[in-house]
Amino acid sequence: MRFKAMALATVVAALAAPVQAEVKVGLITTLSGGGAGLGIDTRDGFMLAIEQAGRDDVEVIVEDDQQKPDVAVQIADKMIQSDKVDVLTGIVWSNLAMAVVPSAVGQGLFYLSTNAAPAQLAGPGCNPNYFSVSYQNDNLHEAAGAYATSAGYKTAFILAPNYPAGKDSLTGFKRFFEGDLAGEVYTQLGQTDYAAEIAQIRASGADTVFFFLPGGMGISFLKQYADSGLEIPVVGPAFSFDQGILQAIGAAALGVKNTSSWSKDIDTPANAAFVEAFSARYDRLPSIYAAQGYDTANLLLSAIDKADVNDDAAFGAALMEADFDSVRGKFSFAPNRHPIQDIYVREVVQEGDVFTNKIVGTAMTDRANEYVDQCKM
Amino acid sequence: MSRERAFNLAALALLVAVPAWAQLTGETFTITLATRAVIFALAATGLNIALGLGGLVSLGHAVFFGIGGYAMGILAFHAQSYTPLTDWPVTIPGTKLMPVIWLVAILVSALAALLIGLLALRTTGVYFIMITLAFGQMFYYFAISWPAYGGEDGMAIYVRNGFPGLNTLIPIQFYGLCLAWLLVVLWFNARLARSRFGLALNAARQAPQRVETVGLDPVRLKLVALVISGAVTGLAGALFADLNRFVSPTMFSWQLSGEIMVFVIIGGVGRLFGPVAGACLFVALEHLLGGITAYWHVWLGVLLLFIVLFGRGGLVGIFAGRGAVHD
Amino acid sequence: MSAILIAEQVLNGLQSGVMLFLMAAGLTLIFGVMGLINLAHGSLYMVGAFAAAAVAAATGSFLLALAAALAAAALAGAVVETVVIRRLYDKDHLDQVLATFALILIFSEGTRWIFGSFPLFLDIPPWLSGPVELPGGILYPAYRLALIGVGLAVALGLWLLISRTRLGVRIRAGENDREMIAALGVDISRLYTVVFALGAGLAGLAGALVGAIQSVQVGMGEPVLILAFVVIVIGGIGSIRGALVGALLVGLTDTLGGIFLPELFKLFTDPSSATTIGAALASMSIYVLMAAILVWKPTGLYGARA
Amino acid sequence: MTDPVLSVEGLCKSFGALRATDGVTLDLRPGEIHAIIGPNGAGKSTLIQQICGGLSPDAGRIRFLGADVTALPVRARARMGLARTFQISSLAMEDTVLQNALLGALGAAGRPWGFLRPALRDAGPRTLAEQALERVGLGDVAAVRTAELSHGQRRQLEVAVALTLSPRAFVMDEPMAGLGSAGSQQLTALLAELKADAPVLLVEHDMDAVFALADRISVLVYGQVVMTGTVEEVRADPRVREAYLGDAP
Repeated sequence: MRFKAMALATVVAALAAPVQAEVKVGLITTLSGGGAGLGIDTRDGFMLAIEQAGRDDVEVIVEDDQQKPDVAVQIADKMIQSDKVDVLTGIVWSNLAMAVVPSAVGQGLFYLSTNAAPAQLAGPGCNPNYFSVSYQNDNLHEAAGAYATSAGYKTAFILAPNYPAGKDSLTGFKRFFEGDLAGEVYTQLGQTDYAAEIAQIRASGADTVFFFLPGGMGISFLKQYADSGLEIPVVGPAFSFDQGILQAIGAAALGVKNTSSWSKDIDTPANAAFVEAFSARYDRLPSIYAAQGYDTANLLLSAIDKADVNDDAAFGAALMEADFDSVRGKFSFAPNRHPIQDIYVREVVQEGDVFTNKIVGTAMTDRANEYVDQCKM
Repeated sequence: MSRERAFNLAALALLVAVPAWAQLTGETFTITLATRAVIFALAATGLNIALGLGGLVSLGHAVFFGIGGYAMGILAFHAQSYTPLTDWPVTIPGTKLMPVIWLVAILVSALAALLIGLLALRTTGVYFIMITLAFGQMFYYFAISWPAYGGEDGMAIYVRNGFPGLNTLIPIQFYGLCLAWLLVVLWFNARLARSRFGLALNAARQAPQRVETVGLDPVRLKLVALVISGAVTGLAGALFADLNRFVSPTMFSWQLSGEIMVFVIIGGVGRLFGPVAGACLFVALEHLLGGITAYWHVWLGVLLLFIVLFGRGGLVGIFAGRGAVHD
Repeated sequence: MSAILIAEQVLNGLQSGVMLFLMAAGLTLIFGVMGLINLAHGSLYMVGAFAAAAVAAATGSFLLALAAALAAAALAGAVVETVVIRRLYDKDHLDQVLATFALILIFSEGTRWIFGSFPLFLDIPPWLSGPVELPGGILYPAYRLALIGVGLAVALGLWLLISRTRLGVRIRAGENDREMIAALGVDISRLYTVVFALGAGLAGLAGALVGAIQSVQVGMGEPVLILAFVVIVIGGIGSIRGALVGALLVGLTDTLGGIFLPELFKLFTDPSSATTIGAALASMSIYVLMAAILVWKPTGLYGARA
Repeated sequence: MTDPVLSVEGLCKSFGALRATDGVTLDLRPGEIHAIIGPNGAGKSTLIQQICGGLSPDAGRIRFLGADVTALPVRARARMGLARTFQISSLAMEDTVLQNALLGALGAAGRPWGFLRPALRDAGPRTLAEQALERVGLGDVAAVRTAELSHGQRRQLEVAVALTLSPRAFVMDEPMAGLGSAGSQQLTALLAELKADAPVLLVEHDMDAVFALADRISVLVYGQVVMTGTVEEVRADPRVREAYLGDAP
């Protein structure tokens, strides 16, 4: 599948870019299987920005990784060896990113992450050619911990799937939660029934429940939690409250607090324009993945205007400037090339027939990440 | 059977010619694809020993593939982080040497096959299918939730492991290694099928009662077949991990077990070159159809149905006709 | 750990067990009568859940949605049986595995083609939402109690169907001797279609019932399918009674293992690694159970033949 | 009188309420053909299964070559020289006739663990297999696939496989079943020669063959041996006529 940004090269772009080398971008993301919704949003957000820019010096090649690490590696090999791309982007999942990123940046390519940003790549494994435009994986969990503390909760019951991202999430929460833990549970990855955990929560006497259960796991948990009659307030990262899956949870999610680096009601002109353009173009509301894809494309375009992609140092410096209008408002890079940004607290609300999120506060301001000092570039 | 031999020779010629052409024209990615196909062919050839000769319908061969992969991953991980595997009773360091990794992959997957076989071969038929499937899931969940080696995230190995005298980072050289292994195993497989063991195993598949009444133990024959089969598939797993420079629990997934079986069936069960033809066709389809539609699995499913329902003998059968499997 | 918590967890294990039974019963029936191993059974589970979600969205009625799930899955089963499955009865298990694996590919990607990649919404009806108080002060969701009830009712219904009706007589005859039922003048191919559709309908019903408290998405059937395999291997392939016992064993082991293993390890090591190790072992517990039962009885608890 | 090669004492086997074998006692002496006859459902197949080790009896003992083999598995009895042929041919149909015979020779040699050398190049077993095929008259079709053999030829191959085991006793389960009269005459001649190699326990429906071959006959009815005797004794016995030939006046 190939999209070529059609439209005319604008005069502005032509003036701003003294070096007009064609830039090839490889977008690897999940377009089939259970996780396809996330990848489709990433792609659509990214392509929206490219289309809006309307330039013909950027070619984007899109391929489906089927959410399988070995397929992602194979596609990356193809894009590098056969298509000769300059920049890779688009991977949703941390385990796929870990399979592709180290080897790609090792071969001198740029990788811009639209979502996954595991700790390994922020700390000792950081690289001048690797930029996370989304967040550092721990950020939203840390924000949930900070929020739970500021909301005055004293004891928390926390749960996540038993895999590395799940453990990172609980670690992130605990880093900023100052109360006590009433329970800490690792569930099976892909688990669909949470009756046992809910019973433990009921027996634990906690003030609040923090959970990180992405995708279908979160849908199942929230539906079952709502039905259990438990009134303990729940908080989680944005992944389980994404636009794509909120409709599948329905009223069970109403009122739940979640932390996010983006929300469709962030009050900036850039965000309003993005939400409107995305809704008009694709006939649905954008998700955080779409927003991050959109920002990534705009960051890339801003750097292309300033430097030659073949000049690693100059192009890296141009990216570091983050000279683009982020839909998240404030946006800059920490030294380890991960964002410094605000993390918001949102609440799930109903607008007409549609379930969506509304910002109710800011959990962390200008948060960078825990690994800056471990990164030696 | 000369037509089958002609087919085999043609397949061999392609395995040499296509990457050579790709090398000359600079189509490096075609070599990577061919390497993938050859490794899958090796894994499927392993399964074909159990399935084609022994009649063991194992839906858990990804276990061995994954074990081979993790043998590579764990050894290379310790080598690249300069930590020993264990300090007690003696210090065992990691390694980045392919021959050592291969040996470990073969031995460990053979051991796993022995243990699984001891349990699973207590049963036959449909029980055997389901038990191997369940063992696969058991390893899969273990790999996901055991934290020491990356869990669900898997492990990235930054530089491909080395082989004395070669630069394995150059695609065509690594391809050569994989092809050499495939040829060695195919040769072994051809000999095995005609050996005393092959004869007895073949009979154990067709008439287990008969084997027993001549004083042989069909279960023991099948156990040995499963061990050999698992070892070959484990070797393929180690090579696959080196191709991707990455291992993860998906190498244990039951879909992969299904796919390995698909290679064998599309190509032709019990045919020497069946798994090779099947794996090559699968990789080609994945590449070509995957480029046309994101829903290519539907068409793969339809193709598979047609082969099962109407094309007994798979690709090799279609080209070379039915005819004796052994001659 | 309080007695109430333990009682609640036992109920949870029971509930997941009876839902597994709905899946396993169809699988084991189809194997018993036709000798067919059907990997695509999980796809029929998914079909039921999607049909229920679609009908619930259109009509707002949960009961209609359940009926639709049953009907859609049974219909899909009947169609698949007529077009594909009946060509597989004479073939060996290998061909059956491959063909039904192909069906999974077609069903999964086909469903995604039709319904898109996002999970669908399906909720429990208002009249079953919320918890009820049981004797002893246990608060337990009404819907889950209803699931236990439905599962047991289906088990009873199946038993009556097989022991008391003409269809049941034919099914039993089919399990014992295929030539005999042909001699009795029963239209075998129709019997097979009916049995397959019955199994498919049960899977679809399970998909819809469980879908209401879980996520309705592509690929939801395969994890359940593998659990159902474990169930019928434990119970003995072809035995409905075995399926029931096996399903309850697996449901209870899975639920209680996940709770008690981490607690057990907390006696030996620090809480954080105890939860990790406990969870890792809990995810393997049902397979260990299966292996143990097979060492003891290679054809399962109630299995007569391999 | 010499010791029997094979003896069965008080053998019992029930399936639920059905007593398939009910206290059977019989023996097989060197150099004889001992036939077991009886109506359908008399328990002949169950008896054979127990003698060869496929089923374990509820009570009773089986002795072979002086040793108690009641608890031994099929293959252990086979290795001792108990050679069995099946009622329904049980051969590797995709393999050649020679390969099938060779399987027996390999079993007799005890070790099938050769992985690289072609089995056909093992001179010892191959000679043994070829001799056995010659003896049953299948020397010409050694290279033919077993599936292509006629029914009668498959019967002969069953015997050939048994011969490669250097048997100390044959147990034959209805070798004549499904054969035409020409076929049975040919096989009858072959069996008559075989008892020079080792005694034969013969379960057979074909009465012409039984009366032509047997030195002794045991009559099995409802799991019990009604009588054992020579051909003449059996022919003359009214109980046999009643039980077995049924409608006789």
